Amino acid sequence: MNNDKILEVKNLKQHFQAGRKRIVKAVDGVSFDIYRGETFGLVGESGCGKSTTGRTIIRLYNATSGEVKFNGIDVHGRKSKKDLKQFNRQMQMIFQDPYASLNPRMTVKEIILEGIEIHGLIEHEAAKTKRVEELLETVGLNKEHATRYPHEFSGGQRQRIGIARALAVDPEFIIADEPISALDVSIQAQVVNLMKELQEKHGLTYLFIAHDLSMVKYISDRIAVMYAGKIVELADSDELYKNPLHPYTRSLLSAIPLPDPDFERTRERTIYDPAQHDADNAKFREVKQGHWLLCTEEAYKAYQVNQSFGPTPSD
Amino acid sequence: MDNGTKKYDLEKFKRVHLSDDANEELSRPQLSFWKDAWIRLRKNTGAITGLIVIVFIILIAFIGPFMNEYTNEGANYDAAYLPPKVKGLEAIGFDGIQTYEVQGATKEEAIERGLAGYEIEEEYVQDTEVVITKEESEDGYVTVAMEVDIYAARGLEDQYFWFGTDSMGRDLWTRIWNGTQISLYIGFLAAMIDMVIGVIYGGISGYYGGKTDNIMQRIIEILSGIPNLVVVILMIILLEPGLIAITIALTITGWIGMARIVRGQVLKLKGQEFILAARTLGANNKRILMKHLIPNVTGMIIINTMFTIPSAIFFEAFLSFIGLGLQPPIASLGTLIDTAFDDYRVFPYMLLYPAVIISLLMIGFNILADGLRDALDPKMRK
Amino acid sequence: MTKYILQRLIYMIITLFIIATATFFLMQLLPGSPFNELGGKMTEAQEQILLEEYGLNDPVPVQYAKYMLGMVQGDLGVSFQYDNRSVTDIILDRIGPSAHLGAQALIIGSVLGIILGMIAAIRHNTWVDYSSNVLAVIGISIPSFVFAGLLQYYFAVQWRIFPPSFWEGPIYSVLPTISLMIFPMAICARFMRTEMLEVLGSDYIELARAKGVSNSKIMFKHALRNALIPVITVLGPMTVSLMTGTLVIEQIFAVPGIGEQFVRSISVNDYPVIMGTTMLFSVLFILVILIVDLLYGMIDPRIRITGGKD
Amino acid sequence: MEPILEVRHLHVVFDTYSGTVQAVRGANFTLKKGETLAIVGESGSGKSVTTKALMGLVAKPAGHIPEGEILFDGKDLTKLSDKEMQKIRGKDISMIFQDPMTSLNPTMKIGKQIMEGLILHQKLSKIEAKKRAIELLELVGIPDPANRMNQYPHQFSGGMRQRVVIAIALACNPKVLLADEPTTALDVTIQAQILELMKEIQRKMETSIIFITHDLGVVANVADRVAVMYAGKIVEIGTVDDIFYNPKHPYTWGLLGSMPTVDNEDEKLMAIPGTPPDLMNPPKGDAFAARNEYAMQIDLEEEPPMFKVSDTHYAATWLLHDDAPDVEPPEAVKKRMKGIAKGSISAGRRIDVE
Repeated sequence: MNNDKILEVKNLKQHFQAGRKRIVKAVDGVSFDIYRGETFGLVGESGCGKSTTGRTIIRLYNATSGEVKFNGIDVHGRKSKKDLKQFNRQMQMIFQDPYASLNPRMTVKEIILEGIEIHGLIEHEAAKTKRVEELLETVGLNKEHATRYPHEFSGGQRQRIGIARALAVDPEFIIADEPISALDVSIQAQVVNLMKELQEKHGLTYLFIAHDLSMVKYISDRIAVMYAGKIVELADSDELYKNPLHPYTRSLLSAIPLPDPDFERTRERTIYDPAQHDADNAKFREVKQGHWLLCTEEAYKAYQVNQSFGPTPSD
Repeated sequence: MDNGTKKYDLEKFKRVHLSDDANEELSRPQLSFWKDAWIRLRKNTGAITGLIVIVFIILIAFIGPFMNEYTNEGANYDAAYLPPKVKGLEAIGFDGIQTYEVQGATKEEAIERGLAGYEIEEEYVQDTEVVITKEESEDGYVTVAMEVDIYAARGLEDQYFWFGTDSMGRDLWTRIWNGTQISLYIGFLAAMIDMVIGVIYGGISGYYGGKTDNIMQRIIEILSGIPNLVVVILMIILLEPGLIAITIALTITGWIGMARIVRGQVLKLKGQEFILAARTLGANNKRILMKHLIPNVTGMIIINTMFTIPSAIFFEAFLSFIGLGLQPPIASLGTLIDTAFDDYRVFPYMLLYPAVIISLLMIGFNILADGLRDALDPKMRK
Repeated sequence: MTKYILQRLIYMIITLFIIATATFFLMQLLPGSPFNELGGKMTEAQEQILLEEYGLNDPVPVQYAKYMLGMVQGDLGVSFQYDNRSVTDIILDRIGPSAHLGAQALIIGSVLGIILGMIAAIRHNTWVDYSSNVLAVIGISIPSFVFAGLLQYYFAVQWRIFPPSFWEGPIYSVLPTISLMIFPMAICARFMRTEMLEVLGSDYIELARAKGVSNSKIMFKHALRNALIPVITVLGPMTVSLMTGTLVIEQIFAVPGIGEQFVRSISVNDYPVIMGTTMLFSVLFILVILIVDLLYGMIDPRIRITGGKD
Repeated sequence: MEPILEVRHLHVVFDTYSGTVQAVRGANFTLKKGETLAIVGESGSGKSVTTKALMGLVAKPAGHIPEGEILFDGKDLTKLSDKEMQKIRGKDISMIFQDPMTSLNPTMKIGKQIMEGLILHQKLSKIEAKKRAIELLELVGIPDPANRMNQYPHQFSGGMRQRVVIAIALACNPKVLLADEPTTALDVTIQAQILELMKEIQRKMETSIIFITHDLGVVANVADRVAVMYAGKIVEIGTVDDIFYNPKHPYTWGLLGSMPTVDNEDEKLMAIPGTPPDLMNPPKGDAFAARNEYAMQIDLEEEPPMFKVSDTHYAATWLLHDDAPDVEPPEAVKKRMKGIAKGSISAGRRIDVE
């Protein structure tokens, strides 16, 4: 792993006004860095704020507070139109719902060309057509599909069109917001394989948001687990699976059913009770090289004393 | 169960190589949204009938007045109250025969009084029939239906008023089609204004959201608390009845429905992932509006406009009917119906034709709008 | 809930205030003196006396204050048309037949419409459904005065089954009621059908079927209530259509109701009566909308919690 | 174990706007007493339609069953009238739906929704039914059941609603429970709770369950036997161990291979290429042929029969024919078959469990 940070998120908060007095803290002080070329997984259950985090990073929402630095430049700071355009080219997004993420009134060609046109990347019509055909081929579709409309494609095919649209502007960093959760298993593998392939070929960096832990584990280098607007644990994916420290992470891991009957017969589930630890005094600390945990001072000290432990029953 | 014992040609167990993208073929033919919608609409017999009826009425509304030599204006009292007469269609009722119901102590007296009252020579009476006998009636009079060749009685044998004439002897065919033009004009104009104001208002309210939306919504809430009828009546009293007054009155609250629909659609679309995708690509407001929002709202706008047209036509007719509508000499279907009501019991044809045309027009627009809703509404797509 | 009602009441008051103010200033804007058109020849002095009598010589703000105060107390001014009769009096005199006719048409129309819509939904895509659809389109499309004219011509003039006009007993209400109820019936039928189809396709109806509940029970215990919720929203606009309906229907059938009075007042420019009736319509309309919203909350438990729908 | 439900050669078709869809094209399986049979397949494979057919809930007149038998209790359910089916539904066979957010009547109190079936089938009085309903809510783990009875669905969370739906399904102690993706709409932790609940209830009540899902993890967790469905047919059926440790059908291989295991990070997932066939015009021969890298000439011409692998295990693929070339499953699947069976995974969770 190199130390070239492509994205730095510091204490990002996103609060929404819900009703006159209630404020929903969808994202409540989240910090993490993403290194160039890696896949960073962000997991959590529905409503934990993972999608909001992704959307805030790409400026679909204005952050309530906190800082997002992309290539060292603050994304949410005051920026000129030109800088913003540059940013929009470098960071792209793949969406969850293959049915809602493509404009039903545009042809595949128009959809893919949208970014190219906005940024004026290609002038000539013939070159544009060629580029669309290339991109379609890259994502495994026929070039004859360029004149078709989205409703003529299956879910997996649409998701690939969405990927082609993101790729069209040659981004460095792609936020994938639950890109496979609406797809069938066999189609999920197609999309994941494609994403991996593209990462190698184009040197992409991914922020992969999902609730499916096994797929996240498969695709990610590092994983952050989110719960109720906060990241509770962040580590290399192997480390996180082998040595989960936060009780929520453990309960989450223990809940995924694996396609292995023998294993399932003996599985036991750990139940997470948010009341069992002192959330108010918990801070995000690095308890071990590269392994971050939301914990109290005492718990932190306990980890420092006993570095070699597996999971501890404390917290 | 087969356990693999049955014998087949071994050749058949050779592996075949299937092309990699064989499965990426799209079996359905290529269809744009509008083409698809048109195909759906075409399959809807009702909607197509509605469309044909509307087109037909619009065509005759413009050609009709030139189809005979009569004009819209100018009184000719000799030709007043003539029933429809069409060359060649005499057999099916377009024979210019007027039926009067007259009363008298006896049948003969009734006829006599009728002839005197309507100033008709006896020779033109073609048939008489007692409809209510003395015994049946409450007041002791005989009621007689008297059929008169009124064209001949007035010395107008060579004239053919296809839809008859009114109290001033004006040709109703010409007047009805001119009236249809006016009604259509009001319907389309009201719909256009509704559309422009409603779409802009709803679009702004939905797209900008937040405080703007909040204030705009409160305004709508208050406006929609005021009954349409009240506003229209107040406006017309203020502006003096007339074409402009009616149009303004119709549009002053008419746009609210459209604004609500557009706002709802825009709000829904705004959060859709394809709009978010455009924003992450760096699309500016103009592009999102022109390329993403408007094309996706158009269907709903068309549907709603199609419903606005008949209701505007109806509302104008209604206003004319209660005396707040167009003032003579301009006539719309509504004013024609209104005047016809004065003596439609004797001259039912005066009511019949404008009533049929306005009804056909309304039915046509309504079923066409229904059909369009089925064809354009994404919810109906399966 | 209470907060919600209070909020709605405040909206109502604002709306009424706006309408009242608008009507007042409209009256101010109207050209000339109101007596020009009435008496024909009137001397300057006579006119002055009348203007004084009607309080029309006061400064505008004073008139406005008087008008609004009167309005609050139910005093809607004095008619120009009938000497010294107060508008409130005229309205009270006329409201009976209109209310009778309106209620009859609304109740029969909506009940028949709902039943028709339900049957159409149950027999979806059969001739029953198609003919009820045709009926609904015709009912929505044909203007009420055309329909009333036809009814009157055939049932009263030609076949003499019902009396053609006037208001002298229940039999006299038959034709006007039918003419008036056709539109609400058609609207209800069409809405009910759409909603019912949607509800019948929902998961919870499937679950009820999976429980083994019989079709009729599914219809009445599970589907009806859920389908009615959206149908209630058309009740408001429907009442308004009844109001516009009464104007023409009462005139055609010579029913001595508010609508007939209203049309007559328009033809002689009796502004106080026009304004008074307008205010009455506004109040009624606003009340109906409020009642509809409250009904909504009563039928749909999801709304009670939040105290508002959105 | 004796069979409680037998499905023979079941066909279900739907007439749509653009043509006739053959949703189920000859499904055969039996459900034994007290077991859980999982039916796996992608969306559109006909698995949900099959359960609808079992319940007699195929939407008429668009959908109908032109062929096949569903034998339950000595009766062919496809031949029963709607009235007769009503007596079986909810009493002998009941169902749990996928989306708990939409499967409860929003305007009816929870208690009433549970009591309805009890009053209908068991002829209980209102008071008895109420008592029983409270017991049921307790059984499915809803705290404070007496008060919750008087609440409406919107006052419950998704997981709690699914418990209510389960309570409704269990109300009359059904012999067969059909669960159509009952956990798909839920978060993993809630899913785990619901699955545990269902297993516990099955132990207590000895219900036979047909569990529809597309998640092989869930299958491994709940199923005794598994039927793999593709394009309206069952292509492989066997015990859960047969299917996971000795799969024979290339489609099953694909399904298994497309899920990541904990230690296959560096390998590509085995994606099944292409998309499922259009059931309006199902292909000739084996419906899976076009996506099958082991396809043979015969796959394009003739539908494969069910070949017997063992007494419990059958698969419909020409690869099992004597004359077919020997084909090894792909490496990823082989590794999984062995690796998983030996429990060699090194996941942290194992440590947890130990």
